[in-house]
Amino acid sequence: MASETRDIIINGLWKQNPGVVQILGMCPTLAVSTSLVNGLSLGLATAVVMALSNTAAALVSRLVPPAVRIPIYILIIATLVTMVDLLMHAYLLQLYLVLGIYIPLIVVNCIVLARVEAYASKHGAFYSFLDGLMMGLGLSLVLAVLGGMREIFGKGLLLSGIDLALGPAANAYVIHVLPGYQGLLLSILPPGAFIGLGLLIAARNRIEQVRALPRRSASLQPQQAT
Amino acid sequence: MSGKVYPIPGGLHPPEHKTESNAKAIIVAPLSAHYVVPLRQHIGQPARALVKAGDSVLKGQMIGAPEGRISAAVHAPTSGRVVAVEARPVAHPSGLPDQCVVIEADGKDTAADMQPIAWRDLPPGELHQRLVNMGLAGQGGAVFPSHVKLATGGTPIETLILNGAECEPWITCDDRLMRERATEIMQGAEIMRHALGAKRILVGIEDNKPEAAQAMQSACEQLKLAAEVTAVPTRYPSGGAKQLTQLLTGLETPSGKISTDIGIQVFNVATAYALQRAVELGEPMLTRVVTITGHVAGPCNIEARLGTPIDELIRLAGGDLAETSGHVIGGPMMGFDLDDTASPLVKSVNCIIAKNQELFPPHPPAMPCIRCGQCALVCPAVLQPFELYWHAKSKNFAKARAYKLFDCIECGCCSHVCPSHIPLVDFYRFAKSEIAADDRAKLAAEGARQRHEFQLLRQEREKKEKAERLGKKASERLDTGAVAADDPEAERKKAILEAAIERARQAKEAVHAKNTESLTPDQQHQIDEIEARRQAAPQDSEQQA
Amino acid sequence: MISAIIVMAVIGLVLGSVLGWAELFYRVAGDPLADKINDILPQTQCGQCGFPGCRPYAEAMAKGEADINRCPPGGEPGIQRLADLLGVEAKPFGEGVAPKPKSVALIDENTCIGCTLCIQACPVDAIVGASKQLHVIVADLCTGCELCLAPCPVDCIHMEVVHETVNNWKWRYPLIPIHQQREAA
Amino acid sequence: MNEFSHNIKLTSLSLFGFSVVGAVLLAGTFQLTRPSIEKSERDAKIKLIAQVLPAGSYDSDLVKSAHPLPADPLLGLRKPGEYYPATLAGKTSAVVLEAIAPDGYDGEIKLLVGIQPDGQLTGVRVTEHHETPGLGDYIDIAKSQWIRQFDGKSLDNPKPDDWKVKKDGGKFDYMTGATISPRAVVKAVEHALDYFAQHKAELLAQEVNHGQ
Amino acid sequence: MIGSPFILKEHTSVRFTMIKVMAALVPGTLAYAWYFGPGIWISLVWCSLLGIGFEAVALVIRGRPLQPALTDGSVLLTAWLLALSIPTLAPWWLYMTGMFFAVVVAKHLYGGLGQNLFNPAMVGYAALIISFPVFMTQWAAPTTLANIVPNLSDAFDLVFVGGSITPDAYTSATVLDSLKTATRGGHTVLDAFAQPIHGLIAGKGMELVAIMYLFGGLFMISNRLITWHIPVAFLAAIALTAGVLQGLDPAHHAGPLFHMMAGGSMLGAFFIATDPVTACTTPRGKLIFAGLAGFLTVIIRTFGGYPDGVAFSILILNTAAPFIDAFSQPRVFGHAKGVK
Repeated sequence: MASETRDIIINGLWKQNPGVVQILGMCPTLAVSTSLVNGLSLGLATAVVMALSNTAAALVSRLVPPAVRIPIYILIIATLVTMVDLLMHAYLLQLYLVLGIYIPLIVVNCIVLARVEAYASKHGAFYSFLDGLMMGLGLSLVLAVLGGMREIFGKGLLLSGIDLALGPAANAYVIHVLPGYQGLLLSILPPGAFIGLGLLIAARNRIEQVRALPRRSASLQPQQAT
Repeated sequence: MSGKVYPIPGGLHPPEHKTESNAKAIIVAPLSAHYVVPLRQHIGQPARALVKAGDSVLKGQMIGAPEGRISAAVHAPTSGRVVAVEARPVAHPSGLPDQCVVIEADGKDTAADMQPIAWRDLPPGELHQRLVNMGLAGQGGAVFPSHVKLATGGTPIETLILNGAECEPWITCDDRLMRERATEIMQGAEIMRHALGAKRILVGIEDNKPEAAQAMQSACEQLKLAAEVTAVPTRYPSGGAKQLTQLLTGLETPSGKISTDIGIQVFNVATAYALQRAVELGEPMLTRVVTITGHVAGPCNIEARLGTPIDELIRLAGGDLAETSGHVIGGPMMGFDLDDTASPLVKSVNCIIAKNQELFPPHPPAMPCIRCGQCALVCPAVLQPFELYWHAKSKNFAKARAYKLFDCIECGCCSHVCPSHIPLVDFYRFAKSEIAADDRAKLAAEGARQRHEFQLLRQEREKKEKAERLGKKASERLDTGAVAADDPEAERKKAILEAAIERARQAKEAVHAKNTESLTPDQQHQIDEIEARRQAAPQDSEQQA
Repeated sequence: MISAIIVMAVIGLVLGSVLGWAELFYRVAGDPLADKINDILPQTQCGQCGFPGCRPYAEAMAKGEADINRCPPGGEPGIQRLADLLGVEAKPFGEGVAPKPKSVALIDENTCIGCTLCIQACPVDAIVGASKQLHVIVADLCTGCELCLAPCPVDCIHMEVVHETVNNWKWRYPLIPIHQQREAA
Repeated sequence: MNEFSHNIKLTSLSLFGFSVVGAVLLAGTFQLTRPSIEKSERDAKIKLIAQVLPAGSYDSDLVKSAHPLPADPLLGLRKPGEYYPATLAGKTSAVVLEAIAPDGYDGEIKLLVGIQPDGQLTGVRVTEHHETPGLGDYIDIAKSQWIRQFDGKSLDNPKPDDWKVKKDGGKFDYMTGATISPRAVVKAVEHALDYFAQHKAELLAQEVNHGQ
Repeated sequence: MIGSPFILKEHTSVRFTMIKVMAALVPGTLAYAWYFGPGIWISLVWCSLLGIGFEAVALVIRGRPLQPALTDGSVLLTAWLLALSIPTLAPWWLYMTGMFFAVVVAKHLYGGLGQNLFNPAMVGYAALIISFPVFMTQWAAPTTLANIVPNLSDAFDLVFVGGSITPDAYTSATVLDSLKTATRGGHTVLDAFAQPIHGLIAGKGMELVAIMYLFGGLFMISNRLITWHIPVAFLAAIALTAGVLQGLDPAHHAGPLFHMMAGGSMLGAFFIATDPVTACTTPRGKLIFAGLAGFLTVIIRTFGGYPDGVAFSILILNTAAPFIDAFSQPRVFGHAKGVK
């Protein structure tokens, strides 16, 4: 019981992280992660959709005939995403304008359907909910870190745009990491997203490599590097 | 005298190093004390040994018979006694030993009966049958059995090409042979032309061998042969069969095919010479001319008997000079390192080069490939060598094959010019042999799968048949009202089996204790017993299918 | 609002019936994946994977019921190929399972009693012989599965590692000294 | 055939069911959020327009009092746009015009220009542009304060000859290496002022909605 | 143990190749120093030092031996090309950022020499022009036009300390810049060409530097360092595209000769597009690669957001190079025509 829960959490956040391991849902990951606030907002919106769609799919999986499995899952996801879209439009307009098309695009984010199809259709409602949430949070984590990185290098700021989510008063939270910094514009522009994501993936692989090192050397002779 | 020369792609011109050895006449090697004759001196199946240790043989006697379609015979180079038939070091890139017939010469050099072949009386297409046991194999390097090449197999041969290009640096054996024995070569060519029914003969000789070309030209005139001697540009690898074919005829040999498919047959000049001797004198292939050069005291060409140990040949060339760092078999572009100079001379060896640091500097360390494309410029097969390297290095063999790895002739041009000093050809050889091994494994697996599936099918059928039979028996028994008892037949079989097992166990212990060659009476008794049992027991055919 | 709901409902109804029809109409028989997997397996039929032969193991993998690291004769390259085909990550062999050098079985002529048990055990019909006659293993056909070892009542069969000869010699991967390799082998 | 019809019934009904449920849910959410969406959209537009007006200089509903503005080359408008009169205590305090600078480095630059009845600028903002990031985009208030130098300017201040960037001999600042974008904006603002001067009467005569 | 061939061509090595390419850059660099002041030497030396430093650091981090990689000359060539592609007299950290992107990001993150997908110098250039467009448009003016010609010590001051001279005194826009400014501002090509920065064909001084690059390129072709395919196709495509545009609207588009001589055309044609690691390698592939790059160069110059398009077009085509290569494989010996 507990180990199942732990596995789901570890999978979502690290082992099977959608952003840097499965490399799914690249479109929003690259387009929206211009700042921590943007990245995190879209990530959380996705997480909400994933948690709910996973739960819904798990609940109805027995009612669904196999031939229309995918259409019905898409229908569930689309309904949830449109609801999130309408709610954000109503109550978080500024953020909604910044994230723009990427909110409705959550429908076609493969990670959402992938989890519904691969996990929720075969597991119970609670675990499916947890899986969706954790996968979504894993994506949010990547989006947040990537957004933060790009923001720091690009503008020398952190948490810029937080007023979009929390109102003008929150402007006080904006952190000036490097005062007088020129700003590496490349980082904010699309190439920066690719380079940043590449670095994140590389960093994660490196960590895994280092962690696996003592185990490997014990059982396997290291291959000659060529 | 020169015919038209067509352009070919790629190629290069490394330092020639021909003058070291091409000035002196061919030396005939004296009789050696012993000879080591490998049974595999050609492409295809190795020959099957016809002699065993202790046999005496005569010069020219066949000691290995061709096995299968593509194979060649081997013959005793002199008269003497067979000392052994065993694995000995041979000149092979692997450095692995191979089966050889070792002959101790008796010094008499008594020849076996040798009968010339009346080739003019034989219709074309029949001569090759008379040559099957002559041991002829191409002397250019590929050592393909010549009698197979002389059997046209239905494809009409328009053109016969004699390959005297000798494009590799250092090698001069063909040059000397052409200068000294042009008449015999051209006679051989005429025999070939007759056997193949070819219409014309083209002789391709690189233009750095004018004397040889002159000699060949005079021989043609003397013999009144309609042959065209053409000087081709000195540009490696003009001596490649496909390259020479294109140089002389402008025709490209299709990939995966041989020149025969476009009506052309190519033979090395030395092969024509050996054929002439086989046909006119009845002498099977016993000798060849080999260049001994490089870091030796007296570089020269030696006509030596096959099976002569290489160190003996080196001695004849004055011996290795100080600081010799090894020997190359073949030319510097396509040859290989010789592991053991005790290895014998074989049909494929046209050159032995003694290396030193100055002539053959050590290979510089390889740098990363920068895709400069120098290799592609010199590739005679118009390949993209760096792509092949990339895929071979990463063991992506399917891709390597898709980039036409098997059109590579391993001429070494790419490695020669590579600014990064990458041993490109080594990577291709590696990939090729991995792919070949993989293909073999696939074939074996497919065979195993089919046999297994057939076995399953058979078992299924047998089970069904048995069930039917039992059903029938049971109904019969019911009919007679007999009660089914333990099968006495099965009991009897079991008892016999157990007895046999016990006897075998004892036999095994005995075998393990003593040498199997000399059997003790006890063992003999056991074996007799088994044999007797085998004789006595009725054939139980039901167990086998 | 109502119109939107009606439109959605009609679309659902139409698409649902089309898909329901298509599902039956385009139904595919058999499992092409199992065939592809079976092509990769070395066909030794040795049963070391725990399945009675290569085909059953391939079918189990196709269904996702068996792991890809259970075929020692296929070696690490075999695992890699399976991983590539199935789109999963390659994993090393488990504890105690390791590929052995390629071997063939050899029957000791002095001990064989001609019981035919090995002939029946051989999954690829590589053993010839008749009852009470000496049996011979055709080395070219032998897959080295070792299934004939156990049934032999007199232990007359042993495995012989296939050594490198001029015939089956392969060029080594460059940059690794060839001589060193040879000594190690 | 029976198998077919059964399967078709099953799949179509289930997809039908899910469609209906989904559609109902969405319809509900839509109804629920509609007022909020409309309100926040309007708030946002007001906020945008209000940028060019000093705080407290108006008390009217800017969005509701929008009026059509005909296409006019002086404003750079190729399609009709809108303008927004603002009033303070019933008196017109300013007019906000939509204008376009057609000759930006990379296409049109859309502007809002706020003008007091006396022809003095209350403010200018760029609402949309495609200028090179880091080079021409300092005309955007989000990137720099450059656009604020228009505050308080009018056709006579500076003199018509000085309605140029400093590089061309005028009075307006620019950044080295990027003169096209500010040049375009300066010209567009000047033209907008011209337009206001020519159509002052009609622009100020419009009725204003006081429903704030 | 390495098999045949046992003899290698003499005087061939990666280092020798790189040195010859750098030798081919010498005339262009000398002309540059002559027309634009000695500042180029400062950026050359500074970029080289940075390049070696970054290369060494990257090698250490990657756990690779320093030796063959550090002295193969490739990083110096990258440094040289980058120094020639970006304005001289820019602040020191600008070069540093550029060299960081060139050596660390474009080269070593991809696996070092021979593995990089993108031309390192152009990645450095692109990163700079995207991030710091203001600095990247302040080119040193030709000495004949500048109010002040900074000497070597002034230049050192400007680069490393900041200096007290305002940029306007010694910089000017390039001809491509002034052309773009003019045509975007509604003026004609002739207005742009009336500017003092415009010489006979293209930029004053710069046109002669371009001719020197051309000579260097011809030296490389005659030395078989590069084949003719890429430079010819690149320049021909530039000429053709510019010619078509000029034919359509002569008032707002400069002609073929101008585009061939202006900006980075010549440097790109002979030294950058020809980088064998990142370019196409098959003969047909080279023509397609360079042709498309030349076409894109003029398109970006005319319609894009940045004055010059050489770097971007080559970088874009770098991504397509493996693909172009894959379908432009030459006919292998013995394979029928039209069969892949």
